[in-house]
Amino acid sequence: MKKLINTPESVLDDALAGIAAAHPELTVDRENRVIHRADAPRPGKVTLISGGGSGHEPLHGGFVGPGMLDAACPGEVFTSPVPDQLLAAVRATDGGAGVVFVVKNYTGDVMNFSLAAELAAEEGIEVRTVLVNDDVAVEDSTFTAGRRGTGATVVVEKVAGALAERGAKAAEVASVGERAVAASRSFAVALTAATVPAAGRPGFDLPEDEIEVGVGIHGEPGRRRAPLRPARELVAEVVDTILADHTLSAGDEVIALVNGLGATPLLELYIVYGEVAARLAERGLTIARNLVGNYVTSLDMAGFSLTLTKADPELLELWDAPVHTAALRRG
Amino acid sequence: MKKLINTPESVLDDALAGIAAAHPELTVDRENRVIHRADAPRPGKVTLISGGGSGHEPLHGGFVGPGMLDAACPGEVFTSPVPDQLLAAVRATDGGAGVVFVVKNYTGDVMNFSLAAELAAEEGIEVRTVLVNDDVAVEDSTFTAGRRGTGATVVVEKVAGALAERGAKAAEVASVGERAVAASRSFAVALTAATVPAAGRPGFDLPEDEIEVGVGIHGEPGRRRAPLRPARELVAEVVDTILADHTLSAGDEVIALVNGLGATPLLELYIVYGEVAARLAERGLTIARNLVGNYVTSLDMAGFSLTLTKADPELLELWDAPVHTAALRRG
Amino acid sequence: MRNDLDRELALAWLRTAAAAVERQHEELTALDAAIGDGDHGSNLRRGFAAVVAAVDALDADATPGTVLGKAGSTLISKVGGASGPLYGSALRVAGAALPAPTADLTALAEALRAGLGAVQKLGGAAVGDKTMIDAFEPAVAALERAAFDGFTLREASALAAEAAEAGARATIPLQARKGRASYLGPRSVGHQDPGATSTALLFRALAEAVTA
Amino acid sequence: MRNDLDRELALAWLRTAAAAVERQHEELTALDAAIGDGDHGSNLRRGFAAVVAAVDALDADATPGTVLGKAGSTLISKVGGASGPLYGSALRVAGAALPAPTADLTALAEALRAGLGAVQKLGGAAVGDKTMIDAFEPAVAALERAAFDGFTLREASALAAEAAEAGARATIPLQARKGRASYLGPRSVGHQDPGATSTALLFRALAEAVTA
Ligand SMILES: Nc1ncnc2c1ncn2[C@@H]1O[C@H](COP(=O)(O)OP(=O)(O)O)[C@@H](O)[C@H]1O
Ligand SMILES: Nc1ncnc2c1ncn2[C@@H]1O[C@H](COP(=O)(O)OP(=O)(O)O)[C@@H](O)[C@H]1O
Ligand SMILES: [Mg+2]
Ligand SMILES: [Mg+2]
Ligand SMILES: [Mg+2]
Ligand SMILES: [Mg+2]
Repeated sequence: MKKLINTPESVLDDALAGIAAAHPELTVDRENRVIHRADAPRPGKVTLISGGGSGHEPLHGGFVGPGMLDAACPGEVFTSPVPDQLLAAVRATDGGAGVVFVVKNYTGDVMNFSLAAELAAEEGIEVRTVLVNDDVAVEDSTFTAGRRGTGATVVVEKVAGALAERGAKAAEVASVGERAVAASRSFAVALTAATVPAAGRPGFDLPEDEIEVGVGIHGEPGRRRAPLRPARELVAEVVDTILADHTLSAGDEVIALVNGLGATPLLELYIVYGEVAARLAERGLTIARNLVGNYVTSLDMAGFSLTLTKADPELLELWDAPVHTAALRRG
Repeated sequence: MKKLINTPESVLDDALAGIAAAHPELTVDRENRVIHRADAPRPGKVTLISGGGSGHEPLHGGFVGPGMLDAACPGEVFTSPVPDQLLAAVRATDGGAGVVFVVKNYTGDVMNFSLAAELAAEEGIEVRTVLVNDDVAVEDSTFTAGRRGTGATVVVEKVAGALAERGAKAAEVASVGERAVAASRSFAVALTAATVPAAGRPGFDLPEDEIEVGVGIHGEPGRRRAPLRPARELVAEVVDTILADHTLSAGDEVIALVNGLGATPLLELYIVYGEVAARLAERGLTIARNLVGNYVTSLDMAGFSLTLTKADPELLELWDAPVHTAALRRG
Repeated sequence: MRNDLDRELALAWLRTAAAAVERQHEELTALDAAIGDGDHGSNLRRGFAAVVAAVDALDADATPGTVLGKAGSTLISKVGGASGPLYGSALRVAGAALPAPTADLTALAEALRAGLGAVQKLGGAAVGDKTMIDAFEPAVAALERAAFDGFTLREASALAAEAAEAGARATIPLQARKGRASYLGPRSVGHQDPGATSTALLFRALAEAVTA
Repeated sequence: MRNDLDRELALAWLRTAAAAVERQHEELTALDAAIGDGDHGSNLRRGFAAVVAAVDALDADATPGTVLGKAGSTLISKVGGASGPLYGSALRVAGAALPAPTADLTALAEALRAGLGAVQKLGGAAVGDKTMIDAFEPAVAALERAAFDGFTLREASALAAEAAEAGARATIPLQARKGRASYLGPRSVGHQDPGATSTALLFRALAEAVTA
């Protein structure tokens, strides 16, 4: 295992030290492992909090700031945060207008966030939860833990964060988040496996000419193994898989996120984006907004995910709203 | 070789197609391979143009926009752009106030940019050149092609771009760029080699427990091979190597860039940044501004570079000035 | 050798478990890397290290229930992931069912049945879903049977450990329906569930602590 | 077989060179990967493919100088990197020195000496710096000697190719002082310079074109 770390055990603490040093505009509570806006709590503003295992940077800490999250709780690598941590984030940022959790749909995340919501309720703080489950690689049935939350998390945090910034009520913030979830689908392809520092070796072995199709963001193998193909063909499969599960028809507009999984150069992501744009154009779909880059990563996994969110005027307006975070800035 | 590409030959054209699709705010001349501001030429504004081999994204195309570059010319992977291409960029963006080239110091880049400057001169357009040579891994002597241009390029393009945006004269723009070069030193460490698409295999073999110290950004091996060590020790060596060559003394302020070489997760870059901040604090140096992320990459190389620019009020003010590009936005 | 669960045995159980996790965390992580996300061993290692520190700090007059409850809340606040809340709730609920200074086999079996119920309520999994339940359920059933048949705690805990180990092995041919392994669909078949494996380890630790 | 350089021979030289580059680009790239950036083969491949297309489009009354000049400007505008301007300028300057419809060996040697001068002026390298100069210089010197000694173009070009090949091989023990390989310091020793290798290939292509 080759990583720029001190020890596998100290990865999160050392990274938090770096985040604290790099971002004086944020407050990093290293004891409780909470990254929050330095100006929190903001009285009267709905508080938007997310969190999840580390290893997906810039998610979620990179999206803390005006116009997006109030706080992020990073867990250990690929491990959801603990309830105490989430409760500390609630306490540090609650402005009395209610709290909305953005939770990626994984058993561990769901349980820890819901335990935290119970603890907050005991303190008289009402918490709403937006569950993100956009990954079409997983069948959404009683035979699974349900669809995973992946790239759409960025969209949800952006639009809900923009609405919260404007002083909307907690129910409205949660509801626009849910709308973004319902409008979003994602699918990912991995060229290499990720190596969890504590595990010390790649999560799976992949021959030089094979890829994993339908992977998540936790280094798990995908639905199936397939031969490596030219970007155009890979993208065609990814786009078609998403569209088969999406309520999009010719003439619709989408927000498209071409997301690198951690070890894929931007040069390749742009190649992928070009193919995505071409394929969607063939289907009569217009990309109204886009992001190309590393936003929801999986440690050192090479590959990409595509997220398509069906756009409407409200979502686009919230998407365009000003945001000032480490990983996303505009306005 | 595992890459998200169509063919090794079409990498640049396919990426340009993606950049064009992703960034409607830019004009991408795919024929001439020039990325320039859509509002070019801007009469009376000094034109700042850079370029270099592809494979270093977001450099340079990601830095085209208000407050930074007017145009970027991407060459083939790791191959400097050709004079015709640079001349096309000059023609597309020249606003009559003079042109400044930002050139990374490599034999090929220097020759191609200087041929282009000659061609521009034949058309009556005066071109000044800022040569970036910040990499202390290379001895600056007659026994080498001189120090390579690496991470400092971002600093130079930022401050020179800010000054040009304000309507400064070409000589002033070039001069602040040169000042930024003189104030900057960089050093890089690679954990893995880069694979040039056309070559199809990594530029060098590196055992699981070894790294290359003092690498450039073109996949070449470094000055020496060394055992992999904890981030803290690696950073200590990198910082000390830079400081040994820098005119910094306790109490000075720096701009620090912790730059990923392409395949290194942000989580690790933050760990590195934390160690850099600690080491510099020990030396009595203050980091006034920082960047942590992938800015000057080397395809799929894992590793990082550190750039330290000695700050002064003018450089900091230009650094903070508004910029609106794909890879750097503020204000 | 004791025939009741008292504070000392509860402490010994947790310490034995922590030592076993420390020894076998790499194996647990490897199982999780195959069909999950490769952190189960490090999750439990971090959790049980914290558990040992937490229960060591308890008063000398703590009941076994307090000890297990403290272990449960420590796991909840230190582990994260799926296993943290699940094991944490199991121990918390089990602990709450053991208020007396000592508990006999029947009381222990009942408390662990309640703990199992907490896992089922929180995670919604049933036997056969390829989770820790597949080891937990047969282990508790074995304790209950042994209590009914009048076995000693020593015999009962050995039977429970065997039942848990058999249950863990029996997850190999199953296709996962809960947790991360369910994402793999048919590809989850052929691997032993990490949580079921750690559950077996925890029941083996109980048997060892009883014997020691 | 010709004893003068005319348009046909100039075209044949470039086509032979392009075919050789096409055959050996992987080898050139591998040499460049060892001490440079792994693109020399693809640079020349892209360049010579464009050269063949460009010179094929020239008028039938083009002089050999026009052909070589066109090849040079094409390399400059298509290759990039160090080798593009260097080979491009060499051919442009050599071409400019060959205005007549045919050139004898002496004129050819003079023209290539001028081309070599352009490379030296642009790149500032001298013999022994481990660059293309190390093959180029001995090849031109061999042509000059052969012209002085009254050799045929066939003999002369064969001697030049051998001299270039020997020069390329002689770069192996050298430490680079110019170009990317210089960044490696002592680690550049033990590798053959890619540019010197391609220069040898170009002189071998001339010898083959003359013989064909
Ligand atoms: N819904 C569930 N009910 C019971 N046990 C579960 C459930 N989901 C997961 N598990 C157990 O948790 C184990 C994984 O734990 P761990 O790796 O620590 O957490 P995570 O899956 O969050 O990474 C699985 O092997 C399985 O036994
Ligand atoms: N200053 C120089 N003078 C002469 N030849 C040079 C010089 N610098 C580099 N070269 C030649 O160029 C070759 C490399 O060409 P190429 O790989 O195409 O360009 P780049 O180095 O820009 O990637 C070297 O092997 C060397 O022979
Ligand atoms: Mg986990
Ligand atoms: Mg090159
Ligand atoms: Mg796990
Ligand atoms: Mg090269």
